[in-house]
Amino acid sequence: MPTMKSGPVWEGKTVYKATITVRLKESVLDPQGSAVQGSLHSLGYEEVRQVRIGKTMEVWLETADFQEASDRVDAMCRKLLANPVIEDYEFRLEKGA
Amino acid sequence: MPTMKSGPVWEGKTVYKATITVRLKESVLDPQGSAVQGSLHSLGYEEVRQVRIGKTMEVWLETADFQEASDRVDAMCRKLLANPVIEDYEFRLEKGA
Amino acid sequence: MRFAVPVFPGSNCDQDCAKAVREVLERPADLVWYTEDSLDNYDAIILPGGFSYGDYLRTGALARFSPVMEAVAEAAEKGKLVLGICNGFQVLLEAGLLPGAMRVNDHLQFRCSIQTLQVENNSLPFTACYKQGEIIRLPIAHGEGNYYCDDQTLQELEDRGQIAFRYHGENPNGSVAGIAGIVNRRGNVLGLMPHPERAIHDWMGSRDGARLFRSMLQYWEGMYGAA
Amino acid sequence: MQPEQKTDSVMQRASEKEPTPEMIRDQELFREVGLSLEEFKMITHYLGRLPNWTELGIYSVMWSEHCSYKNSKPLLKRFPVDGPRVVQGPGEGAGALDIGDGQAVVFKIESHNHPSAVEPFQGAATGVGGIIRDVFSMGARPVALLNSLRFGQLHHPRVRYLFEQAVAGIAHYGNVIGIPTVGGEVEFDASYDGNPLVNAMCVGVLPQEELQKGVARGKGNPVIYVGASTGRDGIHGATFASEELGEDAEEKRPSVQVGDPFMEKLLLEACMELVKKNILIGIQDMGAAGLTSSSTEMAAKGESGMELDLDQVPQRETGMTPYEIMLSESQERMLLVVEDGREGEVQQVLDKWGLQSAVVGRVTADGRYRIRHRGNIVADIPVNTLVDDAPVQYRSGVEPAYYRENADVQPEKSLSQVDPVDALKRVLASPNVASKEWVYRQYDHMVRTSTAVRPGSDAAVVVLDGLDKALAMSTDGNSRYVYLDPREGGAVAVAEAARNVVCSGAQPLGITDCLNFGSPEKLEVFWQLEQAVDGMSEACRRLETPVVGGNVSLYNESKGTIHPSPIVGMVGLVENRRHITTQSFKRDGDRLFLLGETKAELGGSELQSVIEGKVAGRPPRVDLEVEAKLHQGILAAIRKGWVSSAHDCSNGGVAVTLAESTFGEGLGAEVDVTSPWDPIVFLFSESQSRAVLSIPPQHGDAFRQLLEEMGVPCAEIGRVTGDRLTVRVNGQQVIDTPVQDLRSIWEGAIPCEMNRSSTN
Ligand SMILES: Nc1ncnc2c1ncn2[C@@H]1O[C@H](COP(=O)(O)OP(=O)(O)O)[C@@H](O)[C@H]1O
Ligand SMILES: [Mg+2]
Repeated sequence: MPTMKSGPVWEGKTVYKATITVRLKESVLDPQGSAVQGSLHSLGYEEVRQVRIGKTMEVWLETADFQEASDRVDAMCRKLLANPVIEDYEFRLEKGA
Repeated sequence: MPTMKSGPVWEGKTVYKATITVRLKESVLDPQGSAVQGSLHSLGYEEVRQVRIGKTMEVWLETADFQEASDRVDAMCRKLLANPVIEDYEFRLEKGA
Repeated sequence: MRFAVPVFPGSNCDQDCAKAVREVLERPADLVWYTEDSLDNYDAIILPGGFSYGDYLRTGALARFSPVMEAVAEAAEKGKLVLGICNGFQVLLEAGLLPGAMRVNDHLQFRCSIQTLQVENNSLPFTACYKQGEIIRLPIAHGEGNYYCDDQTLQELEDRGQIAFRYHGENPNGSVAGIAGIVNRRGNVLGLMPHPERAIHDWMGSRDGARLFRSMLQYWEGMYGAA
Repeated sequence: MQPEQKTDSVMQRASEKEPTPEMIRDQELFREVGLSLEEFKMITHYLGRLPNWTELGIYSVMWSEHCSYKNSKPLLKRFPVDGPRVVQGPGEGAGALDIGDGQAVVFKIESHNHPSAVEPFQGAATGVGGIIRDVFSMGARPVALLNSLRFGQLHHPRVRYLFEQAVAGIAHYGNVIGIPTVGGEVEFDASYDGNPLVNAMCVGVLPQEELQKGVARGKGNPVIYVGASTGRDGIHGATFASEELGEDAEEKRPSVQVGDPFMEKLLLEACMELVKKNILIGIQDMGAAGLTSSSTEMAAKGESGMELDLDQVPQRETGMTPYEIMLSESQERMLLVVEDGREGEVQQVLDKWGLQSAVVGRVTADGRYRIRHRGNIVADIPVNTLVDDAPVQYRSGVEPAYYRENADVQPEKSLSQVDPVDALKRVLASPNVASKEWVYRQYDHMVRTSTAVRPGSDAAVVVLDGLDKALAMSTDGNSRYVYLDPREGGAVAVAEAARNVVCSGAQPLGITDCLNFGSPEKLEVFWQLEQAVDGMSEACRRLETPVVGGNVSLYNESKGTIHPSPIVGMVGLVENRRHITTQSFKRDGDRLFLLGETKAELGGSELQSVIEGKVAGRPPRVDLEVEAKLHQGILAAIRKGWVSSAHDCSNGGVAVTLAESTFGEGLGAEVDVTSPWDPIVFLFSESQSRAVLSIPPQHGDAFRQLLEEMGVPCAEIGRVTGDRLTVRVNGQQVIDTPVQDLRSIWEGAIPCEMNRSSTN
């Protein structure tokens, strides 16, 4: 991992990896999804019924414990990583690089 | 990766949902990730060590069985949904809307 | 009347906006670096187009946390005129100074062209020099101008006359109700995707944008006299 | 220091994985990096010992065609490079021409063909990023971008994917950085099916005293690295660009770089500030061959040496070897040399823009290029052997058989029976002729609010702040003509570019060129290259447009050889904004004049291609004397204020010229001519040195008199009127069609093709 600081434990901190998924709310029309669906159809994938496109973000962070990591990631999502007007988010947290 | 074997098909088709994650290959520069990391730092999230941003796509499709769904999704990824030059993909397949 | 044009890393229409103010209104316009935290010396603010922070994550999402954005919010609060053009509009949405959010164009491509618009409300500080319902031509240049808001918000925008401009004829990005520009409830903050600063001389292909700036000046002079 | 001592101190291997110098020699590993045995021997001779792996890598990129022009150098010498306006000729990042008022225009074109074939979006985007750096590293503010593209046939889904993605990549980079993409050209032909061409051009402006150079001077001065950190991306890109696209092109994919236009915007603004502060001794971008070529070229130009410490180089991946650091082509990086002690001032500017930087070395006086890594010297090379003493290949070409065979082909005969209306519709629907709006509507062509003529007319025009002047610019090249007769085709490329600029109201000033050809090791290809360069040189001499810079892209081969494709990027000066002219008809009642002489020339024409599906015969010839007179005549009339519209005749001949002139405003025309030729030949011949001008009725007579006095054939052929295009030839009505019908065909052709799916 390019910019990451060395080992998993450092001054009592642990590296966690959060995998965040940000999706458009269901009520919001997804232009990218519709376009991709159109392309899939014209490529012969007519069995495709719907496509929705979202973002996945992997954030590595170094915190004291799991709870802190979880709180911080949640705050990042609320503040910056998702736009509550049109998006929902969820994340998964795991220990280690 | 899907492992379920397909059973005999007696009737119509089933809807499967594929959740595809497309990520930049590790060696490929992710300027977006770096910019977001910078912003997180300046927002006070200094514990963030690295950010990588990818796409998640949900594709609903109607096929005869699990195996067919899996093959078709894999082909879609190779042909259209992921760019094999700079991206890797993986997907999860589940039954039902 | 003194204009501030905040510059974020990645802004690229900042000079164009300042130039338009100088050429159309012959009023001073200063470029203000995004780290500034006061805009007290200015009467109006233009958030310029471009790709602040590379448009990474979401358009306008990273710029909204700049120190200068607090000053912009303060200025809006005080009733000063705030105009967000293109990326500036996107920043205003992310900052919550205008309702709604921006999505990628429905055809997924960047689109640059001169578009016809209809003036939906000419009683705003930004539109007084247009006729109600007038059809004007302004350039657009964006990949994410597909404005979204929920039905209730849309109803409110319609009811309160907050829709300033709508695309006329072709909708170039799929925006809800053909919206090209909206104001806040108070009417002193306008965000629009088209670029009025790119339409101030005939050689540019249109000069319909000039009157937007003139409207701002006229409004201000109406409030404070021709100083 | 004694040379012998130094040899001892150079580390033989930087990592266990690297081959030893002996292995390189014994197993001929130099071939893997594109060096021949002969070249390897030269290296050994220059070093006085065997090179290690890092040194070998450095030589291999510096001696690649891309950096050293080993195959094309002798030919490039034939170009005229001087002229009264030349401020900077070939040899720097970009050329510069005097435009008066103490200002210069700085411009250059460059290819990014191979990267775009592998990853079209990023390949094209980084091509744009690279050419922009070339221009602002000269100290110039970039004001416009253009491009020249070649793709295969759009009925292939893969070709559509390449086209769509390359255009999106070009758009992305230019749009984000905020430089308008104002022009360009696109051609489609089967010969590019597996090997598209993506050439990007950037035009900048600067006060002449601010012109920068890529030099390293002054012993002890710091060498500063600015911008993105170095990763493993793009390693060996320069070598990759100098090879054929073989079956293994896919495996070379790791060498794809990703562009970050946001970073480059910061770099651009920071460099502009540094230039204004006048603290730079030298500045050069890290383009092809990255740190290696920028640093060695700076040292060679400054007649200095350089010592670099790779541990100081910002890196975004761990465990990079010296070889990898030196050869990485990570984007958005610059190298600066400043006076010792002024690092702080530089730092301040870079900090403001949030750019990372590092002092990575010092200028030395001993002519050595020395690299340290983890305390060891890993390379120690005489600088000049990398740059000035790079080997040169002298070849002479062989005339290909197809050229002789084509002498007998007479397309004028076989095509004469085609129905003119049907032919016009098919030509307008050909993607070569059809509207390129699908492309340029994706480019922000208005940012900077200086674009007076947007894409869609003969040349783009960009006004200059605070001056009454403007710059006209165009990229041109007709690859079919060059294939049929490279000498004529080369000359036509220059003539057509100049004609486009002239029709916009500008005096042509000079060119930059990109020579896109197949493998020079094929002597027929070398012949094409040689002939094309001669044709271009001749035209540049006669039209007084020196070549101030350019780029060579050889080995464009995949399944076969591409059509030889020299591209000309022309810049012209509009003296007064009132002279700016566009191609669309403006007023009902204006009189129409056809300037120049129409001959029966359908070899390599669009008509031949759409009707017969072939490229055969001899292409149109260009008489440069006649061409020059035409330019003078058109400019004289424009300057008198007599010209409503001017549009040159190129692909598709007079028929297309007329049709395109009606599309802008939807104003039709009635044309009635007498011609010695069949209507189809008159309409679709692609004879050179012609243009159609519309003139307000009151100026018509004076216009004709002026042109005749100036020796330009000038026939009044009709007038602008109504909303139909009507053409009579020798009394026979051959076209009578609503403008709207023609326009929908022309506008719809490419979008319609592109609505079909594409796959990567
Ligand atoms: N086809 C050409 N015509 C004229 N000059 C050329 C041509 N190809 C290269 N040159 C000149 O040779 C010099 C070296 O070019 P190049 O290595 O491409 O520059 P860079 O280092 O910026 O990539 C440049 O000044 C360039 O203008
Ligand atoms: Mg032309």
